[in-house]
Amino acid sequence: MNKVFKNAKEALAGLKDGMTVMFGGFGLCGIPENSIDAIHEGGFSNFICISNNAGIDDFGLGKLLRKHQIKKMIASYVGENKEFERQLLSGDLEVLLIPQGTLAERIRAAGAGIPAFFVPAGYGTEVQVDKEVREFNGKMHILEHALHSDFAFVKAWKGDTAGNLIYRHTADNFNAMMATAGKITVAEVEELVPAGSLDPNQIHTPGIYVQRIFQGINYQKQIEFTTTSD
Amino acid sequence: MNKVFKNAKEALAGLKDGMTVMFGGFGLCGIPENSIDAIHEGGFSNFICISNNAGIDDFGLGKLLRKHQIKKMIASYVGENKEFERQLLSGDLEVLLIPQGTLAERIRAAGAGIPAFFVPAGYGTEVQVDKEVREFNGKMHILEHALHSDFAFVKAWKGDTAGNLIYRHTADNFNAMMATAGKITVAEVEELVPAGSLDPNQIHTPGIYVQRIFQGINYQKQIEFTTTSD
Amino acid sequence: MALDKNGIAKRIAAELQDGYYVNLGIGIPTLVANFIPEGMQLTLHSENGLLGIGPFPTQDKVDADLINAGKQTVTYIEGASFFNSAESFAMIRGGHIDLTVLGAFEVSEQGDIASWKIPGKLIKGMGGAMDLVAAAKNIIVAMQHTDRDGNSKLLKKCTLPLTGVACVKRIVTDLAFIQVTERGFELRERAPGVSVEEIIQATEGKLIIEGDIPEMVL
Amino acid sequence: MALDKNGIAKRIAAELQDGYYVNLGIGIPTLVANFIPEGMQLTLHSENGLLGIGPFPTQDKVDADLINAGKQTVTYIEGASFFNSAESFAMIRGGHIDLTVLGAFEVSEQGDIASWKIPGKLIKGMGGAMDLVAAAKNIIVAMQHTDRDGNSKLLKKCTLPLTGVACVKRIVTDLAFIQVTERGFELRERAPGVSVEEIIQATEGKLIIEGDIPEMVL
Repeated sequence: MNKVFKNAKEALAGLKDGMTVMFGGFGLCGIPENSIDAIHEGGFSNFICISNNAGIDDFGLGKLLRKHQIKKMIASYVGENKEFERQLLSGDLEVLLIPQGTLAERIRAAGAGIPAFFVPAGYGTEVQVDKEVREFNGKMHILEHALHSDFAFVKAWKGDTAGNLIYRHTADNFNAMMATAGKITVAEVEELVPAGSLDPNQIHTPGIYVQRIFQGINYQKQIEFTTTSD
Repeated sequence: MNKVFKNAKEALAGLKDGMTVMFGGFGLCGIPENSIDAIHEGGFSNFICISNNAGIDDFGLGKLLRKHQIKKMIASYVGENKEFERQLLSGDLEVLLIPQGTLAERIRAAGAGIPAFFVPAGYGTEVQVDKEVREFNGKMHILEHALHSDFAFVKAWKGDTAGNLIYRHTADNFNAMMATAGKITVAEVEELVPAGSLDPNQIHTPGIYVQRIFQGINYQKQIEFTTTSD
Repeated sequence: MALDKNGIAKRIAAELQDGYYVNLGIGIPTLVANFIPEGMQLTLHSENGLLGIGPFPTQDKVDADLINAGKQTVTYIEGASFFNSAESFAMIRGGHIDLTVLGAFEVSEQGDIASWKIPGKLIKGMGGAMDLVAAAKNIIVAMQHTDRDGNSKLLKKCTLPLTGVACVKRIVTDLAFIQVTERGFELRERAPGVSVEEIIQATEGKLIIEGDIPEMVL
Repeated sequence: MALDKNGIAKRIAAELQDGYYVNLGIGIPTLVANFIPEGMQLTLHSENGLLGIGPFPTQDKVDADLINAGKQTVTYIEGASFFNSAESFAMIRGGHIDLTVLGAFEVSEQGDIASWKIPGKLIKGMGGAMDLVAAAKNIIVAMQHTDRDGNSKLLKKCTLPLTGVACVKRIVTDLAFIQVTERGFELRERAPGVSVEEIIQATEGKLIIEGDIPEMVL
């Protein structure tokens, strides 16, 4: 059973227009650059896209937005992308905004076989609309449901041929949960090593969650706001 | 703000009879030996005790059982302990048995601020009695609630003065979740190092969850079933 | 002749597929690991937090921090990973485990299973069994066809407290390979030398016998 | 004289306690980090997965894999840890963060907060703000007392879409330090040189003034 694919393009096998797809990353940090590029070049369309952010105008998911490959965006914050705002105001793009912690937990829940759970976030706001409400310990909560995907695209620092992944610094973010929530999870890594090379105590995403893995290339790792102390 | 305590006895400050207390470990693997010993010597009683197992007759939680320090045991499997069975049959001990995965998730939920969630485990069994039932995706689920504790006692391999913990091999088990679910979490470690000594990418339990930490001593690490290939 | 424990394990091993993630329960299920077909890549899951169980250790490699769900000392293979119990059961509950093999006291023709409690006698707890049967995609029960007194363990309805309902897909006993269908126990294979008649005698629940029932190939 | 942004941040810093885990929002809240009292040990949480934010990096230490929730490059301190977003919000939702400081468009006398959306104008999303306000034990809002047109931002009822209800405990503005109580906005301190009368004028919601209102000590 070989999980190792040659590149992003091959790892997309079976991806179809209109699917629900997840992309790891927070801002531009830890995004699956190679997979996004391959999808961009592949000319797919009508995705329901789940990602915390929507990239910037010309990088990350912004590339798919510009090519109108995304029909609906499920995210928590899309403020860094003007093209997004244009398409939304023009009605070309649907959007569902979800509180970031609820988004993270709904994705984890999908991977963990928990169909629904209660959280306090969003109670009394428009997030609560049409949702079940219940009081626990004197505090109001709303019922939230698991968020699954057909494909989950994640990016890790190191990975092995068994699909185990290790993230670096804040580039983990949504990747670890999304890896568990895709029917097919495609992981791209900066360094692909043979099974047995990584310390089994230090795996962030166990290989069971990863169906496909490939050695990524040409990472740009753009920075949105370079802030320095000097 | 110093989290470092001299030993188990000092780290018990504030522990009172009748409290709900959690103990990490699976079987005898990864149990907080020093804390258990200090509680044993401290002469506390009437605990509601949450732990996956109940130790063996003369080690682990078995020591607290023999001294009748536990009023009620919440666990998933208690088969390795005959004293347990005796007290249970004689009515000296209350027991609540919970499916292991549900137990783990209920503890995680407590730490994560999720008061309740749906799982399939236990549907149609005595575990379901008096619980809310709901169908999701054609499958029946039951509503389970978060499990909190007054004190959580956990054991790690390495820890630092900021409370960060790293577990080793299968000695993690329930420790990581319980660390998040105690009003006061007491961590004992085989090796206590200064903050900054551990790789921040490799922390299993971030220090925010740990209120007290101490350098453990004299670990016995008993093995229940030594099985070898030679 | 009825199969011994190793025979049952061997038959179950024939259900394995390359790349499977498998959880093997205590007892006969554990033996399945001894019959993994040559060249097949299989990853064994231990619910206490290990993916990639290896063989038992040599004496000098025994490690108290490295046990399986049966609390036995084990080793780990290349590509293994360790994790906490919440993560371990997320794998189970989330349907990431391809196959679960476990023992049982009783299985009903609806696929209900009783495996954890004998009222008044046995109060060890369900451990991870309820999570496994409620969530695994694919459950095989490994057990004797009858108990020590000769009573069938394949019943119309379970008499003991349940572990899970309508979840068992296949049963391998010392006498037969059975598929649990909506219509009842479908007899698929006989143990070598065991007659259909013997299986009928040993089965209380509704047994479906269609066409010739082949002998197992072990 | 009304406080500037640094003045507001400085007053909020006086609320910090040794050992606190703190989440600082974007804008004025971020400035609070510059006024942490000498010798106080504080751990700053960034919801994208970092506990223990350090200062901005020197140019040669800029790392694309190391950003804060505002997508700015940062560093980490000794004793820091990295984790995924589910874990990060488990810390928030589970009440492990001692203090959250964030900005707002409006706060109501019930402690409701509106901070994320201006219909027809601003559709960036709520990010982690709803999780933070719903779950933090202790929320301080840092904002101007009035908007650019002089309209009060401390209202009887919020007019903009809410971020959370009945959650704000304290407000520090350019004019005042206010405790949100069941009875309304309780004026606790005046900014240096600001009169009670000025604060009354700038507050639309119910303002409670009891006894002498001291000037802030900065």
